[in-house]
Amino acid sequence: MRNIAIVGVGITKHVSKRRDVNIPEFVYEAVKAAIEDADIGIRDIDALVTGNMPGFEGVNCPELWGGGYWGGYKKPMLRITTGGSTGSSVAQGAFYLVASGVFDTVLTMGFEKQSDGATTVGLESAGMSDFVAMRAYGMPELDPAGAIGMFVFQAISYMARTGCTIDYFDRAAAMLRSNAAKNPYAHIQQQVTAEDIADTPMIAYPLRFGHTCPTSDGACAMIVTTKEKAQKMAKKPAWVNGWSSCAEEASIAGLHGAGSINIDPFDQRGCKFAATKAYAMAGIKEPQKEIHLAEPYVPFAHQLFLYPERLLLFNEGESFRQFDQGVMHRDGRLPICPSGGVVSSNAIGAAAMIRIAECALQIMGKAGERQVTRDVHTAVAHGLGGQANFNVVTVLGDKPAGR
Amino acid sequence: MTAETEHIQISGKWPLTQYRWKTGGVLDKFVQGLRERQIYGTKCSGCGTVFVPPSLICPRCQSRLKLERKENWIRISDKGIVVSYTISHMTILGGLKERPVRPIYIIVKLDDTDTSNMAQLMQTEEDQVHVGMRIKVDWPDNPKGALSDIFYFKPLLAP
Amino acid sequence: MSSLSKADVGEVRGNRDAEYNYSVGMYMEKFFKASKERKLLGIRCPVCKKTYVPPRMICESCFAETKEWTELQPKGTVLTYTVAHVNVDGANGVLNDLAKPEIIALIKIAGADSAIVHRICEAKPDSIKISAPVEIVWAEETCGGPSDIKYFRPTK
Amino acid sequence: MSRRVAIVAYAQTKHEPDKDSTREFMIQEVATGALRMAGISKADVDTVVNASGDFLDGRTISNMKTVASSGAYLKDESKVEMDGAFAAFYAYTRILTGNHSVALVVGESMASCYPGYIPSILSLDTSFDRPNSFLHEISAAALQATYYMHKYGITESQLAKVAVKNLRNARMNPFALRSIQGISMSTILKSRMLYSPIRELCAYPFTDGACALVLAEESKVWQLTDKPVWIEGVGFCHDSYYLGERKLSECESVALAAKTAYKMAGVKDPKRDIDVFELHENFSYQELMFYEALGLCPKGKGGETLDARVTEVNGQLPVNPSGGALAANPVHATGLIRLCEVAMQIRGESGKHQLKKKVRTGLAHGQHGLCAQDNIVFILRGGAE
Repeated sequence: MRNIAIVGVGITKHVSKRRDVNIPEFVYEAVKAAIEDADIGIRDIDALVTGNMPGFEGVNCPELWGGGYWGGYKKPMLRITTGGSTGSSVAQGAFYLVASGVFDTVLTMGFEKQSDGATTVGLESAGMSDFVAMRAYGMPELDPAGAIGMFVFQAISYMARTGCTIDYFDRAAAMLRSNAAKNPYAHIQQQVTAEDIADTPMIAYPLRFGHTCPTSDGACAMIVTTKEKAQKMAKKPAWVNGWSSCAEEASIAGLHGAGSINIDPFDQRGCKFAATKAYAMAGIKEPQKEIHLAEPYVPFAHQLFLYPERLLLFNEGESFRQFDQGVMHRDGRLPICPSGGVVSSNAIGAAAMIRIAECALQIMGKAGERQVTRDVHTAVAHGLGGQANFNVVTVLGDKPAGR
Repeated sequence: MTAETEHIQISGKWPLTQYRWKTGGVLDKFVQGLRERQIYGTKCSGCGTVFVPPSLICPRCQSRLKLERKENWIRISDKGIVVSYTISHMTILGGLKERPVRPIYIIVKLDDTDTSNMAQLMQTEEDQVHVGMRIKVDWPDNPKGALSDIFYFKPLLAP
Repeated sequence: MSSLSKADVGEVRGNRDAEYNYSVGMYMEKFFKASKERKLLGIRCPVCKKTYVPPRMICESCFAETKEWTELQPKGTVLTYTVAHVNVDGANGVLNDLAKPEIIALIKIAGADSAIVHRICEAKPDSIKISAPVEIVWAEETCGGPSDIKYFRPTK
Repeated sequence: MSRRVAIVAYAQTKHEPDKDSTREFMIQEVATGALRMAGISKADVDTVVNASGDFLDGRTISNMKTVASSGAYLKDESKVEMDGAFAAFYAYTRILTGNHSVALVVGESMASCYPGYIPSILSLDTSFDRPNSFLHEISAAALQATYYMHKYGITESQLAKVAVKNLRNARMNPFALRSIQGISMSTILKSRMLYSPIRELCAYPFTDGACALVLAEESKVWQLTDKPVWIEGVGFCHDSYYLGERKLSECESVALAAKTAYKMAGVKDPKRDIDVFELHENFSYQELMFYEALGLCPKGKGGETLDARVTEVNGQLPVNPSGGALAANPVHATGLIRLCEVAMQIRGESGKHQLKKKVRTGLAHGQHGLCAQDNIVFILRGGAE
């Protein structure tokens, strides 16, 4: 296993509609930015790994049409897709391709151009086959309000199991949105207070509009390479020292209406499994002490507390109690989502890769206005996909792990 | 080419109505039982996991449930607990709008099963519903033998 | 071992199509604005000087952004062709027999280095040969979209 | 790469036009079948790589609900939305890093459940090719076939002869979908003309089917099989979407993929060093172009190579003894089936379509996209060492 590092990152400004570009042109913007950030030429790229959730744009395998726009002409190109966690699964594809020794330098990109499709169409088609199967057996019409319908149960369970209350979600969303205000790539960039969030209409108790993510057009690209090349390319590469992912049964509704053994999407055992393996691979024994920054996948405010605990950074039920002491803020001991997180910008295929890219930028000291106060030697990124049943964890550091 | 946006766009569609899915039809037997208010779970003889509604494949053993064997159809009580819930304020079908009546959707786990699924809780005030609440199927007067027979639950007063 | 009896297959069908509105991008918008005026636009790569039609942002082989627009003659030559005896039903993807065979060709546009796939009419199927000269027949009413090019026909 | 990886077990379904089964049953059948051949179970698998497609399954996240059937529950799982051979490559790299020792790769699709050629039409450029609706899998292939035949004088009967060879071979392959009695040139030449020069029997059949492979790291291999099939070389490549940009008379991305695979595997002369070829020919003309791209004959000599009976089952360079994609083409599984068929030949387990000659090294090829736009080539080698 070879040491690998991220040496270049490109992220587009997330917006609700980029009607001035088609899909290949849009993703090219992130690719161009990543290549310039790594200061390399396209000839230095040995392979591409790409992915998105095509149901949202209505173009099957868009890299067949767009690959040439992204530097893939006459190069090896791999396509990986795993739902919301696609961006992180694509990135891990790049990590495997370089760490295995098959390729030296890989360009990887995740994206979604949701404005080309109706916003809920991708989500609807995720459950359509189960929904029509259950309807065939007399299941009543059901409208759990899209993705929120699944994650809202996490929020209720978290409140019941830990004593957390809804005002913490308001404060979490206010912190994340205010972080996003300093992030030039974020979709929603307004400095807001918890009171502003509390005033937004309730969609499904306990989640308000202010607690939920937008649907964005966004793309992210990264350059991953070997130790030898990374040290030539970047002053301070972001070393990718550990990664793993874990699949569980889809929560709430199994196949064609079957009962699911993923009884409560609050448990997220898969996240704990993946985190444990990723930390072990990175040589991290006590994540609560050794991790300095985290970018969990937080499309909904309550997840700012749930996932850091599932990433073993806090004991269960303790993360929200430490929130008021500012532990998770940009100037805190363990900044969480200094980028503003998925609740501020959500282009499905890019979101989970951006978590990794943001950790890399913080480690490289290239996060500009949103660079956190403390020194960041190690960081953990997390992607979530499917019906809360794919957890993908990546551990980065400012030094290569001992191999 | 719509005029209201200054950019040209071309419409297209993903004809999902042209897709079929083969389900294996396991719910046939399940819904027949509901007509007599009988809930049957399917058991994996490998690891003992009981699925309600029935599953055909056990994720723990990666095995097909042996549903030709009677002993793998387990009679399940109609009592259970609220694993989690939500009070739905808005609907998104046909555009986001406030609901006149707020349904309580729940994740329900029936006693002696190892799975959960979604349902709706009736006859309960918004401040009454809580995690762990004991509930019971609110059977219709004459069940039709359909999933709607066990979609509605009500509080279980006597334990 | 895995087969079911016909009755147990339990088929269900999708209940709604997913609708999309694809943004075509600035390059194709300029192309369509020109085709509305019955003009054919291509764009040239500054590195290898290849001219692409329809125009696109990137020259794949050079990985360079194309820059120089150029108006092209609405004609070209048949690079290759096929005689279609069936077509694909756009709704359900099944092959339907055609009453009369149609000609589909890959047409290299004069003055350009790329080719477009389009239909050839006003020609008997067996009369079409590779490298035959053809010209664009514009739609009676152009609207600034793909239908502006109605078809190609052999140049007299 | 010091570490070596081998195929230790495999399984295929019987490929059919409209299987009385479900997608999940097919996955479960081939996955557990392959594990059983290796004498192991789900507990021994470190990682699962699925190959399936959202636009074939009609479901966003087509692997979300195949966790149970593919044995990915509480495992490190991922999905490659390309032909299964690309998924096998990804599983191979996962093992090479040392993170995983045993990988399960499963590829499947059910053509009886998706609307024919629509999924490939939905991959086209949305501003010109798709609204014009002239371009799709068959018309694109027909345009390339016409160009190739014109340039090198390849005849329609040579295209038909490829189909005769492969569909006769398919008679000996119990997994094949097409198993046509008394195949002859006239059977092919009488089949329905779709887009000239492509006739129905010279194009792949819509198929329900699945295939699974178990890959293992060298230290684990000998506990799982006594006939390992080593992955000695692999290369893959993406070509331009625009037909006008491609050299239409050649398959450049096949040649580039093969060059990498040959270099890795130490293949100097493919005509001498490789004993069997399983190619993913969606259309019969493609097989002739693949002969040339793989270096089995000079450019334009694909037809002559076929006429010289070199690629027959008893020829010097047997191609597709299984019948190839013309015999069965479950998208996402077909490339895995090619790997599986080469492994079977090397292990001497191909039954009625086992080659008479000793097979030690084989080439397996997979394609993805219009007109073999993306291609992957594997070199597999048996052997005790």
